This record gives sequence, C-alpha cells and structure tokens, in this order.
Amino acid sequence: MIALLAADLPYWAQTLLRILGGLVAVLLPAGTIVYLFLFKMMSFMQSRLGPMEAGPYGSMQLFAEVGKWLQKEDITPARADRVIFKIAPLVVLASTFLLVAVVPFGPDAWFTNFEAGVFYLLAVSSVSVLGILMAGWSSANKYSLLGGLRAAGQLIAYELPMVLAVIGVIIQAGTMNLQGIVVAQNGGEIFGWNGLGNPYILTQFTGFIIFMIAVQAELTQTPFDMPIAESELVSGYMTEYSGFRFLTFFIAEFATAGVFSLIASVLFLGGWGVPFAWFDWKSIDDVSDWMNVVGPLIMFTKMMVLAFVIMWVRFSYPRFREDQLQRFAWKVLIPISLVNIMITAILKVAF
Amino acid sequence: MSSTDTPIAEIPGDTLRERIVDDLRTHIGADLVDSLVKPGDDVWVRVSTDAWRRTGVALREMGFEYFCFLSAIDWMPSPFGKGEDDPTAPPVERDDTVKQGYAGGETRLQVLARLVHPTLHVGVNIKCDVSDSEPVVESWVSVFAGANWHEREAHEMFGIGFAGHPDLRNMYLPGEFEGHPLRKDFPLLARLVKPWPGIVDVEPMPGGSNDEEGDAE
Amino acid sequence: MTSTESLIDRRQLAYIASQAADARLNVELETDGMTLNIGPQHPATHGTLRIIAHLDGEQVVWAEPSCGYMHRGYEKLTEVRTYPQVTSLVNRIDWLGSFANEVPFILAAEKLMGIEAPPRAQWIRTILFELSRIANVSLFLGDLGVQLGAITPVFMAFRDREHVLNLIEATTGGRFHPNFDRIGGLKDDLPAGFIDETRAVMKTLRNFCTEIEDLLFGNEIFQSRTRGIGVIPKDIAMQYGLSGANARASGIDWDLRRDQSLPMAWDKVDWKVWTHPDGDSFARCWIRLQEVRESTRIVDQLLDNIPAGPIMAKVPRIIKVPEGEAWVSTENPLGEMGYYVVSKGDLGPFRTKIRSASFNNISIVPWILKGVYVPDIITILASLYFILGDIDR
Amino acid sequence: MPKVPGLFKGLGVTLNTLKRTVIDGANTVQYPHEKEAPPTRARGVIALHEGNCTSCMLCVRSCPDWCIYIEGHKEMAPPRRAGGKPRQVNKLDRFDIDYALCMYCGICVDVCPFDALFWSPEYEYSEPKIADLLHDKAKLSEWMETVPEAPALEVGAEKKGKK
Repeated sequence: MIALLAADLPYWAQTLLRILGGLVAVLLPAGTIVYLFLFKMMSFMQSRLGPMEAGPYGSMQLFAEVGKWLQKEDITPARADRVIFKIAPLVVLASTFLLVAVVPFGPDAWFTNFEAGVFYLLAVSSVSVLGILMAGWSSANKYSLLGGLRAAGQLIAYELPMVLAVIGVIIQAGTMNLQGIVVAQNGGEIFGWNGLGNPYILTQFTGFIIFMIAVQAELTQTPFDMPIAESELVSGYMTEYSGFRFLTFFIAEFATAGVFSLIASVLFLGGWGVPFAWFDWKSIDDVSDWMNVVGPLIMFTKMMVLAFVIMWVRFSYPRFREDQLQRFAWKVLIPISLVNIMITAILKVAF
Repeated sequence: MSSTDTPIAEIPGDTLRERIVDDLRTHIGADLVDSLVKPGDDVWVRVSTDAWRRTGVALREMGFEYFCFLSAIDWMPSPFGKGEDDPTAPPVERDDTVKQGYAGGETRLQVLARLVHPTLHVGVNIKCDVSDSEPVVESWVSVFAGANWHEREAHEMFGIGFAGHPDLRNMYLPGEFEGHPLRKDFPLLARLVKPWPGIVDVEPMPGGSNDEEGDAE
Repeated sequence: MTSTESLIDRRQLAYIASQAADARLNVELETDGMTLNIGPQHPATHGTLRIIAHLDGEQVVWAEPSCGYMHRGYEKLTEVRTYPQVTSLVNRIDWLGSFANEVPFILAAEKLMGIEAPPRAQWIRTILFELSRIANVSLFLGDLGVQLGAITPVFMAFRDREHVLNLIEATTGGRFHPNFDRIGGLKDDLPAGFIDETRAVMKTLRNFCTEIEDLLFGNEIFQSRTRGIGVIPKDIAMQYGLSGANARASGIDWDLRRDQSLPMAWDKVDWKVWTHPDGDSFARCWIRLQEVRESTRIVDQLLDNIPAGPIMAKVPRIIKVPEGEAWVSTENPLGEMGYYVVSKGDLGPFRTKIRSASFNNISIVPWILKGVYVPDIITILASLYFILGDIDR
Repeated sequence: MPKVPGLFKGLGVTLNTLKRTVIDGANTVQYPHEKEAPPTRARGVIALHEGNCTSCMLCVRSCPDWCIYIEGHKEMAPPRRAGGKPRQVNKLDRFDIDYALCMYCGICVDVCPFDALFWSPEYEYSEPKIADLLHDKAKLSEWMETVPEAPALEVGAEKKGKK
C-alpha cells in the first residue's frame, strides 16, 4: 500500500502488500459502515438497540452474519444461466476494488497514481452495472429481471450528472489526477487566505450536492433503491442469491458506499490532506512522512461523515418511482450541473 | 300498510322507510312480493326472481347508490346440528322444515343484498327466492360493479348462478372443488371427525342444562 | 372535483397513448407482455394475497387479485357456535383492530334480544373501539412507509402502538384478541389507573402523528409517489361499496359513527369527520392520519366523563336470542364492518353474513390497477389498506 | 416563517429519535435478560384449582375449540361434620387442556361456576414438541401459584364480588 515501503521490496511482496492494502481499504470501511450505521444508527433512529448479543454491544455481529451466510447453501435456480449467475456478484465486487485502486490515502500512500485518475474512476464505477444486469438477467426470475433493468436504467441516468458534477472540480483543479486534486485543495487559498486551504465543497457546493445525489443513486440506496425495492421487487436482482454470493453483493453494496464516500472526500473535502499552510508546506514534496499515517485516518473520518449522510438519508426517505427518478436526473440534475460547469468555467477564466 | 302482519308492525310507523317501500312498488309494481318495515331500524323487501336485476336498477335510481353486500341464505336447518352428537348413540331426529325469515319466501335458498342511501343513511335489505331446481338469478354486475366479487362468493358458497356475470370462477376454493360449503347440507368436517369432548357425562350441569333463570351476577 | 376528473382523464389518455405506442412497437419488435405473479408470499401483500398482473414493460395491462389463501370459513363456523363463542371467533377477522370486530356482532345480538348495555358499558366499549382503531391505523401509517421504501416509520408505529396494546391488554387480558364484549355489556370493568394511563398514551399518539406527518406525509418524495395515483371517483367508490377512509377520501361524507344511532358513546363527544376531494392514494393516507388524531380526541373526551354504574345489563345466563334478523354495521378501522345475523331462537346464530370492509375495498383492484406502473401497484394496495383476514374471513 | 422542506423535516425526525435513543435509552426490552411484567389480567395460561373442580363439564361444553378433556368418576367422601352422612363427590381423573388448540378466549374461565379455573399471566411455556402442549391436571395445578390477585377497578365501577 505504501509506496515508500514498497519501493525496495521484490515484486511479489509489493503485490502482496497491495492486495492486503486493498482488502483493508475496501473491507474496513464496509465493516464499519455496516456495524456503525446499518446496525446501530438505523436501530437508534428507530428507538431500538440493534444487535446486542454477539460481542459487547453486538460488535461481533458482523462476523456472526458472515459466518451464517458462509454456511448457507449456495442455491442456483434451475433455469438460471449458471456461469453468468455465479460470476455476477464477483463483477460487482470487482468494481469496488477497481475504484479503490486510484484513491490516494496519503502523500505516498496510494495504489496507483496516474494522470487520468478521475476519468478512470468514473469509467470503472459503471462496471458494477454490468454485474447487476448480469445478475438480474441470469436469475431467470421476473423480479430480478425488472430489478436488473431498473438498475441499468438508473445507473446510466446517474452516471451523467456525476460526471458533470466532477467536471467542475477538474476545471478548478486543472488536473484529473486525484492526488493533484487533493494538493490543489489543501494548497489552495480563498481570496488570499489559506487557513483552510480551498476545499471544493465551498466553491463547488452545487457540484457536491449533485455528486452526493448521484452517489446515492449509484449505490441504489433509498430514495433511489428501486432496483432492490424490497416491498415491490423483493430485493430485485438479489432475489435468487443466497449464501456467500448474497454476502458478496452485500459487501459490495457497503464497500462501494465507503469507496464513494472516500472519493467524494477526495474531490470535495480535501482528501487526506490538512491545509498545507498550517505546516508551511508549499507542495506535495514538502509534506511530512507522518501524513502517510495520519492521512488515512483523516480520510476515514471524512468518509464516515459522508457515509453518515448517505445512510441518514437512506433511513429517512421513501423511495422514488422509476420514471420520477429518470425525470429528476434528466430534467433537474443534468441542467443544473451543466450550468454549474458553465459558471465554473467563466469564473476560472475571470480569475 | 305494506308490512306483513308481524307483531313488530304495531310499533309506531316510520314514514321514511315506508315511503321507500312505496317508491319501490311504483318502480317494480307487483314484483315486490313482500316487505317488512321495522320502524327506526331497517327495511326488508322480497322481490320476485325475475325482477332481481330490475330492483337493483330501480333502487339505484331511487338514490340507493351504495352497494353494501350481496349474499345468500340457506333456510334449511342443518342435518348435522352442531356436530355434538355421540357417534355411538342412535342418530338424533332433527326438525328439517324450511322456514324463511323476514319478508317470507318460498324456496330454501334466498339471495340477500343490501343497498344504502348515501345521504339519507337508510339501507334496504333485498331478498329474492332462488328455485332449487334451477338456482339462477340475474347478475347485478352491470348495475353495481362491486357485486362482481360478492356474486362469485355466493356462487361458490351456495351454488347460485348469476346470469350475465362475466366471470363466475371460484374465489376461495380450488376450481375443481365439489359442493357448496355454506349450504346447510355441506358437513363441517372439523366438527364431525372428532367426537365432542362434552359427550362424556360425569354429572348433569349445575341446575340442569336448561337453567335460564339465573342472572349474570 | 374538477382536478380529480382531469387527473383521471390524463391517466386514461396516457394509458391509451401508451397502449397505442406499445401496439406499434409490438408489431415492430414483437415484444410480448409478461405475467408477474405478486404473491401469495410478497412483502407488499402483508398476508397471502396474490395479484396476477399482466405487464407490458413496467405498466400493468390488467391485474387480477386472487384471494382465499386465508379463508377460514367464519360464516360456516358461526353456525355451530353459541353467541358467546362467536365473539372469540370474529375478533380474528381484522386482527389489528380486533375489539372493533366484536362490537357490531354483539350489537346485532342485543338488537335481536331487545336489550341495551348500560351507559358505562357503552362508554367503555367506545373507548376500546377507538383504541383498537388507533392500534390498527397507526400500524397502517408505519406500514405505509415500508411499502414506499421508508423503513423507519414502521418501527415508530410499533413503538407507539405498543402502548395502546398495553392498555387493551391491561383491560381485557388479550393484546390482540380481547374477547371482552358480552351480550348486554362487558366482561369486566376498567382496571384502576386506566384513565390516567390512557391520557398519557393519547398524548404519545398525537406526537406520533406529528412525527409521521413530518417524516412521511410532508416528504416531497412521498407526495410525488402518492398524489394522483390510484384515483377513485365518487360514483365508482359507491358502486364498489368502498367504505371507511377509502370512501371519505373520494369525497363521500359518510361515517357510520356519526350517521347512524347506535348504543355507543360517539354522539356524546365532539369530533370531526374528515373528507378529501382528491380520491387519490395521498388522500386515503391523509384521511387515516387525521382519523387517528380524531380518535385520540374522542378517547380523551370520553375519559373525562365515564358514567358510574354497572357494566352488565340483566341477561339470562344461557343466552338464547329470539327469532329474527338484524343488520348492524359500525365504522371499523378498515371501513364498514357489518353482521347480518339470522337467529332461529337457538343458542347460536342460524346464519351470519359477515360484511367485511376489505372485501369490498379490495374488489376495486382490477379496475384501479389498469395502466399503472409496478411501483404504483404497491402504493395503491398500501393506500387501500386491507387486512387479509378481513378479505377472506 | 418560511416553510421547511419536508425532506429536511424528515431528516430531523430521524435525528431526533437517534438523539432520544442515545440519551433516554431504547423503547425495546432485551427479552431474555429483562422481562416485562404482563398485566394481572393477561391471559397467559389457564390454571386449575383441582379441589374446586366438580367435573361438571361446563367448561368442556362451552369451549369453542373442544380443547378441554375431562374424565371423572363418582366417589363417596367422608362426611363434612362428624355424624353426618357420607357425601357423593365427583373425583377428577383427567383434566387436560390442549394449548395447541386453545385460542385463549377465556370462556371456560368465565363459565366455571366453582372457581376452579383461573388465568395466569405466565407465558413462557413453549415446547419443542407440539404434543407437550397438552397440559395435564398436575401441570395445570402448578400454574395456580402464578395466579395474581384481581386488579383494583377504576373509579365509578360498581363493586362486584368475584363470582
């Protein structure tokens, strides 16, 4: 994970380190989100305590759940397309790992760091659609099919506002490199005052809101959970899955929530960084090495804040209807984000 | 006036409900076979089988637009009693005379419906005889759309046909089910497969089983 | 009313247009419809109702409910039971507001016998009747959220409904199936402390209503999901015999608590019958929310002046009901619940026709589901609010 | 005052509940660890006071579910007072209630003219095997210990002795 450490190691050890790092970066947020938000916060919002038996305050509940799912029989419907049915959850999970690959966690803590980071990010985020569509189609179940098709329509509709919302950030930062965006925010200044750096949530607030709405839709969380829609489609594309394949979907759902929160914090909240002015850093080369340890913690905190908002909305809102969602995406979000891009571009030229 | 000579008719009259019966009589004429008005309570009318649908139309025109329910009554006493007979004892003799209720009747099966006037808040119970040989009456679906399910229910529970009903499938029972459960001669098996635990007699009930003098105290 | 009409027009026009478009598409692309089987085990049917929906894409071409998975044959069963035994049976019809099921049956038997419960019993009956309405409808308000994808309201409903159930249990001994009503009065009097506790609970319930209003009814997403969906015009509602909140949401100003004189205490207090002109799903849900509030008001006022006295009229110990026929219906949580009791002077009824509200309310489903989308099926079913035991009996 | 959009109000409601749960605790009860006491009138299980039962069959006959079974025989008992005549009493051989059938309507308790049946609020008697739900005389008598006193009545109630 940490490029510094990896520099003098043999290739296999580097790979191993990266894999371990990737697992931690995906599973740790997922586990924390599930326990803290899905189990506890949701329960508290509903005047109950949530799981209390497994471990102190039910903290081991997640492991109990995983154990339960692993023991369950892996059922494949008789008329399902077996190969695709089995691959689908892995494709969805793979998308999550691909996403985390470009997220920077510290000045030197990253898996890969390449120039078209944002572009890559938006591209691979739609891989999960493929997995969902595969799952929906191959299950040989009408509910799954409807769920899969809804998911495809919805995720494509929300890809566009997401891209457009990010363009504002790219224009401001002048780079598509995620590390560059972090540096641009923390090293920036607001009207000459650099006490806070220049987190883009301030200048790109519209973009941030649109991005978060799109994330909510991308994650198929309420109010955009029509593909899952327990009360209509009985969990949609996941209907036929059981055992560890369902677990894979489950992990993917919350891991992706975590990863998208990480990405949002990188794009809009300054990522791992602290305002450089605090320590008189001028560029990324000046940043102290201890930021490689503190940076991930800062990221984690920001991620939790964003994930809290995502989950809070999820537990409070009813669900849209599919056509209303499409209308919302195409008639509201996209025009607003286009206007946002225009204004950003004009201001960029003006200043 | 048009009430049957039951003792209840002696209670001071209810002009509103009697007017309803009169109104209906002007609409359907002699097809209104019998009627009973319980002042302040309810109205029962019995119409001839042929006029069943016409009655529905007439009442709707009179403002009884609210369809409450449609069902049927089997007036034959059940040959099985309450299923509390001792299977070892000789079979119990039961009275099997068919005796109809309010507004009279001639057949064992009767269709019963209720319509309500939404602003006067007065209801009318309409009955009509259904012949045993050909238990068919006209359907009300074209008059009150809501009668659809009620007629299906009456069809499967009593075996009454509704001419003109679009779709007389069974609602509750499987399609190939034989018999009409709510007819009295259809046995309630749950009460027949197991002997009544109360048959065992240790001592007669205190004060005898026909003790009706005691109060609730 | 004009807005309602225009809504229906728009809906029908949209439906016809989509049909035409689909017909063209079908010729070109040879797509055919899909039959979606919703239920018998499906979260939206909260019970075992099955809806066979023929879909074109996500639009319903026709839908046909198929019930009877829970038919328990109560009309037949009443024929082999005595009058006191029947009450323990009928309170299982609408199991969420079970005390309300007993009342019309007992009233019908009392009508045949020509007796009337003493005032104190009438008062307590009315209080328990309204409590069971609150228990029933508050769960509807929570369940509505779940049907539309919001998970939190249902827990709030269970949380606050619990207090109401506790009150019912403390009084009657049964949380769900009180079997407390007797011919001529009630089984027992109220336990000490009931009045104060009930007052506190009514306050909680009013808070709950406000919470649900903020959480759900005020939510723009909820409104966009329910407004204009499943519009039932007045005359159609009449024809199908819709009752209760469903009828009142279509603008029919009719509440059996107000519009008929029963030996109950509703006419002794001040309350309001809410109606809504729209007839759509939102109107139906909104009416129910207001009804819970009115019920808490009714209970509060009734608690102020429960008359002292006996709770049982003088009735023979072994109850034989004189020959005759009687129809009594009351405004139950789900709508008009009535019993047509035919007595032949026996220990038990000769025939009981149970007119349950949900049977009529749900019979409109084939008509109303034409041309809606799959998510709207759920909205409409949720807003019509049925209980399976009440459909199948 | 400008109207707060419903979306934000909704968020406020859930946040308030969260706050309340954290500060005041949850509304739920952690069942096996803490138990709520059911009210005294709760219909949990039927207890039998064997000495009072005369096996009159009234409960059996009024049970809508046919779930009570009584068998008994007549027996001569010693006289109550010295020098009196021996009395004939009904001896109870069997008194079973099948809780798998019982629908807890309470009619048997109501009709019992000799105060032999009582409601107990006890509810923890589930069994892994359905046949074990048939409680016999001995088990029904054990429940007698858990029968509470009848609760006091609300003001305005007519004083009425337990019949």
